[in-house]
Amino acid sequence: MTVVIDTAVVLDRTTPMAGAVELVVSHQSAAAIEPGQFFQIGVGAAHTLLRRPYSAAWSSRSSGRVGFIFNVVGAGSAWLANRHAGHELDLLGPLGRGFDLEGDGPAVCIAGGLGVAVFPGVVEALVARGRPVAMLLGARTAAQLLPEERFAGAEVLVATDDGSAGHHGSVVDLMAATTPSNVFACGPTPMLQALVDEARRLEIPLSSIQVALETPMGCGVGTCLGCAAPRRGGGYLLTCQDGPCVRAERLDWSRMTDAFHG
Amino acid sequence: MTVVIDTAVVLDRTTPMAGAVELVVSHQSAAAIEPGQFFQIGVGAAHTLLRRPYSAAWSSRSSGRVGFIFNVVGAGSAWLANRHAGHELDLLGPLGRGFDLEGDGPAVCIAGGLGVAVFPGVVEALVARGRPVAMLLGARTAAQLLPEERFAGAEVLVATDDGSAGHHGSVVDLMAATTPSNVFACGPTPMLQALVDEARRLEIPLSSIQVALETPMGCGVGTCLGCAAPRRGGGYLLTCQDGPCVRAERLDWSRMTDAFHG
Amino acid sequence: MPSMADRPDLSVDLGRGLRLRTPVLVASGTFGYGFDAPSVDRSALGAIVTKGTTPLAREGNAPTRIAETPSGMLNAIGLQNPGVEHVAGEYEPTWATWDVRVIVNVAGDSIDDYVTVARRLNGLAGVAGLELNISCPNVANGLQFGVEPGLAADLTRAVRRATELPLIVKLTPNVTDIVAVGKAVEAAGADAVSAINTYVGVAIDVRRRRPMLSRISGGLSGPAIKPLALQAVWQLAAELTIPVIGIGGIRTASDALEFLLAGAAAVQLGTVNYVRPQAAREVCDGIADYMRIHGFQALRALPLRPSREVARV
Amino acid sequence: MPSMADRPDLSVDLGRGLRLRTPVLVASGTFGYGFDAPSVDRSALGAIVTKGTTPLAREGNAPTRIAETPSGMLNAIGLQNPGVEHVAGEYEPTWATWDVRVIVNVAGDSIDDYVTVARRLNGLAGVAGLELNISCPNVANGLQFGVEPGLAADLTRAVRRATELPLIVKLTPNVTDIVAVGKAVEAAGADAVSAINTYVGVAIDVRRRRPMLSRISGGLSGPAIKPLALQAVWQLAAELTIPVIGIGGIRTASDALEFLLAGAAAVQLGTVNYVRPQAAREVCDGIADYMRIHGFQALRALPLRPSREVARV
Ligand SMILES: Cc1cc2nc3c(=O)[nH]c(=O)nc-3n(C[C@H](O)[C@H](O)[C@H](O)COP(=O)(O)OP(=O)(O)OC[C@H]3O[C@@H](n4cnc5c(N)ncnc54)[C@H](O)[C@@H]3O)c2cc1C
Ligand SMILES: Cc1cc2nc3c(=O)[nH]c(=O)nc-3n(C[C@H](O)[C@H](O)[C@H](O)COP(=O)(O)OP(=O)(O)OC[C@H]3O[C@@H](n4cnc5c(N)ncnc54)[C@H](O)[C@@H]3O)c2cc1C
Ligand SMILES: Cc1cc2nc3c(=O)[nH]c(=O)nc-3n(C[C@H](O)[C@H](O)[C@H](O)COP(=O)(O)O)c2cc1C
Ligand SMILES: Cc1cc2nc3c(=O)[nH]c(=O)nc-3n(C[C@H](O)[C@H](O)[C@H](O)COP(=O)(O)O)c2cc1C
Ligand code: FES
Ligand code: FES
Repeated sequence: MTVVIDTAVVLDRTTPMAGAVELVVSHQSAAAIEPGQFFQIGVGAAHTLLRRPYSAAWSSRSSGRVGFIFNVVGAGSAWLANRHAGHELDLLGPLGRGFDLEGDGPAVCIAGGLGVAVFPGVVEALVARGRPVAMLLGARTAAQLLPEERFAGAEVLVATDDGSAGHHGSVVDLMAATTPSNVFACGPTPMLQALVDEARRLEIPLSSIQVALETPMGCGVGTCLGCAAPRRGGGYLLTCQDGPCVRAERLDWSRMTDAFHG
Repeated sequence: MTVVIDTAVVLDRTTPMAGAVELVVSHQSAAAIEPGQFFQIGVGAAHTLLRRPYSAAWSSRSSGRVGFIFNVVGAGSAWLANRHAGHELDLLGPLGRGFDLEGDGPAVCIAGGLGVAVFPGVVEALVARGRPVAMLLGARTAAQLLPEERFAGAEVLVATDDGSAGHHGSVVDLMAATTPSNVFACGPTPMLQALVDEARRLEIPLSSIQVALETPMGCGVGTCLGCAAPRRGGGYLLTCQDGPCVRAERLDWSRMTDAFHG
Repeated sequence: MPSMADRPDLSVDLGRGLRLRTPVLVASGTFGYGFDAPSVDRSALGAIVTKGTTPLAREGNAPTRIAETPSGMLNAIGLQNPGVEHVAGEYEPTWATWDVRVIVNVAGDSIDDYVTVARRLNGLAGVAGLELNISCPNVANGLQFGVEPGLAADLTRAVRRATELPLIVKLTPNVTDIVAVGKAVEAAGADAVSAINTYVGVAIDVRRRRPMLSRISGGLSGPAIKPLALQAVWQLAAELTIPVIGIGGIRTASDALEFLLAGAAAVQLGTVNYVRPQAAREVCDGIADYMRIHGFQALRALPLRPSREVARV
Repeated sequence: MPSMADRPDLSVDLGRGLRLRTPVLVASGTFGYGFDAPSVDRSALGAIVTKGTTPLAREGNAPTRIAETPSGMLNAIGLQNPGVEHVAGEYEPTWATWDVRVIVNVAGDSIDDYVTVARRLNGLAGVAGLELNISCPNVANGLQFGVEPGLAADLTRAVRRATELPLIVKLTPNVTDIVAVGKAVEAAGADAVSAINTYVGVAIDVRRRRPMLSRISGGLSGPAIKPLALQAVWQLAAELTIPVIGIGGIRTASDALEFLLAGAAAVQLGTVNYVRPQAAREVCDGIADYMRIHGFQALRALPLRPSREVARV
């Protein structure tokens, strides 16, 4: 895979759900993106330096378009949220390893909060492979749920912290109702940790679970060694190179730290 | 004079002459601005820190509007040039001393390059006082001249480095054709230096010449002491407090350094 | 705006009776003598630290004196100031009428210079304390007072003898071991240290092929240096028992809280005063909000590590 | 694109036969071992400096290893590297086939560590030179090799004896007097010095109330440190006779030219490689354009002050 550094033109800016922004750009490598890969996006905000990593929410081979879904947490995302149609984005990517979509039988996708950003493309690809797909969505409240239509062909189950929609509680609780042959997960590290615990309880093998990791990133290409994640058996994986999508069994969950949440 | 820190809304963005941008904002202190005063404008460009000083090109008591005319020389002005109608500007000002417009008899305004930015308001005020005004404009080439209409009521004389309009040469050469009782000058320091030499030759007393200085500025309000200009008789004036508009006789032209040009 | 009712206690004691209403001070050289700064609400200010003051008036350096760098600025002002007589005669009487306290920053080329200024200001109602800028070169031996623990201690001891005023020694970061200097001035009688002063830097004007500053090098300040200043404060707070005042690159309440969590008893805002004169008010309110949200009653609860003093209790 | 015809001579001689086609190198830790960086045009690179290499493989520090700061970043990677055997066995043979030269950055906890790596790489065709990272703490005495001139000289002398390879000593800026260290390693046989490595800094996660980095402090790099690095290069270039390689915060050709005008013989780009992988090419072209515009035939004409070497002629 050759990494492309390129400017992409913003075609559309929308609000896919409460508190989130979706940017649609046209990009030369749209066709080459694997679901779960990410881009390092240049931001021009005052006092910032590094690019910001964002998953491709979806990409279209035919239209050459890529979508990014994000929320504003700091200076970089605030700057991004101010891009509008016609503006240019500085993209480095696609980067890292996407999800391994091989296999058959029911696939369960589980997203916590903005972790949902990676799934429109994942679900589309799984459905295209003719696999039965369940999309488990967790959010603080109903308004922050990405609409069901974004997951055509999948059965969507919902959980909210405040009970305003679906199950009142953690999205991980919804796992018990599923019988997955593969699980694809993305969300805050504590939620992934909870998923792994629940999987052990439900005797779902960790080898069948793939998680999309989030760590701070310097380069996104394997040169800074800043994105280490604890490897099972010792040492570290590089989230940007060995991931972001890795099998849960490859990680040492007892050493898993969380740079961002909780 | 109380300094106001306020956000002003950009009402209009135009190109008054080749390579320049004019931003029109509505500002609460528009009515309080003296011709020659400046504002410290906040810029959000990556890796920048300080505000950027810009003269009020003109201001309107009735409409509460202020105009700024500038060109792009670096990150801050490039950021400013990207402001459009509806955007907000962070303004600190009005700051410093404007020109002393008292006196009667013919007034000569002389501008080199972007130094012209300060004169629309100055000329308007002088004309309003019923004084005969000559506006001497110097630019590299004809396209970079601010149009005559911007100086209603004044006689406009022009000089260009390439001879594409008016006198072929320095705007300072045009002084010989005038008999000013006051001179108001703004432009690159080398041009001001040349003006002072020419005035001595023409026996125009330096007491009758006011120059608008440009130095690097930290604060714009007298606290950083970064904007020193050599005072006649020793020591320094503060451009932001004692200026930017000062009488040529108050400066030690032999110690005058130029942070920006040549 | 938070209601006064549930406002946490923001007062801080820097020793020898120097009790401030808030931990947010404005740094020397960035607020003049308190007269020129834009008229913003000053009730947030714990104190104003003045421009560096010498026995006699100084003209300062020839231009160019400042240059912007990435998220920072270089300055080589050259201690332009009106001299201690003018300060004592013209400014002090007005300060005495203000409700915000004024700390005079002291500079010089010799121990005598510092002692002269300290003596002249001793006992004046308008002066709440002294801050010694020991980044100045000692003309006697060329070295900066601040880079040599022995020199720094001698200077502190001499000034200590010359005044009853609270004494803050402002450390320079341009050293291998700032803690050694901090310990030396603590032992020599400093009531508090402030850290840090600027880092020596250079900028070159590529177009004109010469250094940007007339003096070639200058002091770097602004957000760029914040992580370096935090390193200094983190180390000093662990090793000293006197209060450490954190300085360097503070723009926001979050920046100030980084210093307070690192162990600073108070903070000073410098360069940000040029950019956002209202910063002190915002930082002060932001600290109060943070304390309320996390349920902290007093500032002394903020440091991530208990201070030596507390530890000894 | 400038035509080759009027392209000025960008080649630079760093001593002991280390002649590079351009003065633009990529800095250790920001380009891996040359295999991972995005595939951009490398013809602009004078050399690739590898990640710090130790005798045995190292896992590196626990996360979190990096944090962004204003116009900068902190890192505490912990010298994660595969060890010199892997480098010599797996990487070197490929390097030998590249047209861009590779300089191996060497690290360790003892003089023996450095000597072991230097011996192992001596005489390998794919290795063009060594750069000693003397910012590492010496486990024997806790101090960094780089903060003590004597220690730095001992280390340099020992490695000098162990290899015929060109030897660059990379200085740490976390010292009172970097020139003293530079002179010491020059006298001990260094062919060149590179300045600077990162500045020690801290960042605090206010929301989670803990340091951002697992190791608390890390090394500051990026545009924020440029003026500090220029100060170091300005001083070193005036006092040393061996070439000085400028490092610190370079983003653009103008930044690189600041270092060359300050007296650097060459420059290294670090953090910018993460942000703009194409930077080296742009910097190289920008330097060529500048030389053409100002009529400079060779790099040695750029410094604002003649180097000691030239001066002595
Ligand atoms: C591989 C990868 C893919 C990602 N994909 C997406 C995506 O599709 N949509 C999306 O909204 N976000 C995504 N993120 C997270 C996103 O990169 C960060 O939210 C963003 O970098 C924050 O930048 P900022 O300047 O706005 O905030 P900063 O100023 O950098 O940080 C502000 C606050 O946000 C926290 N923060 C920083 N990075 C993260 C993070 N990775 N996760 C959670 N909190 C963080 C910081 O700790 C701090 O408290 C992804 C991250 C990675 C590593
Ligand atoms: C009191 C005052 C009033 C001013 N009014 C105007 C105005 O009405 N219109 C206008 O276009 N400019 C005006 N200027 C100049 C303007 O402030 C600068 O051009 C601007 O700050 C440059 O910012 P930057 O970030 O774009 O460039 P920087 O990145 O700061 O600098 C880029 C290049 O521009 C040069 N430069 C920086 N400041 C100046 C300066 N003051 N004059 C000339 N070159 C400079 C630098 O040396 C550098 O080579 C004024 C300056 C002062 C002090
Ligand atoms: C223009 C300028 C002038 C300064 N003058 C002094 C001074 O006279 N005495 C002193 O101790 N510090 C002086 N300082 C240093 C500041 O007080 C402060 O220590 C430094 O700027 C770091 O804080 P900051 O990053 O918030 O600006 C000055 C700083 C600047 C920018
Ligand atoms: C993530 C990271 C890892 C680094 N690793 C090394 C290293 O192993 N050895 C070394 O000598 N310098 C190392 N450095 C320092 C750089 O080589 C360079 O000296 C420093 O980053 C300053 O340059 P810059 O501001 O252009 O990044 C590292 C820097 C970064 C950011
Ligand atoms: S982000 Fe740099 S190695 Fe992964
Ligand atoms: S710009 Fe700060 S004193 Fe004039």
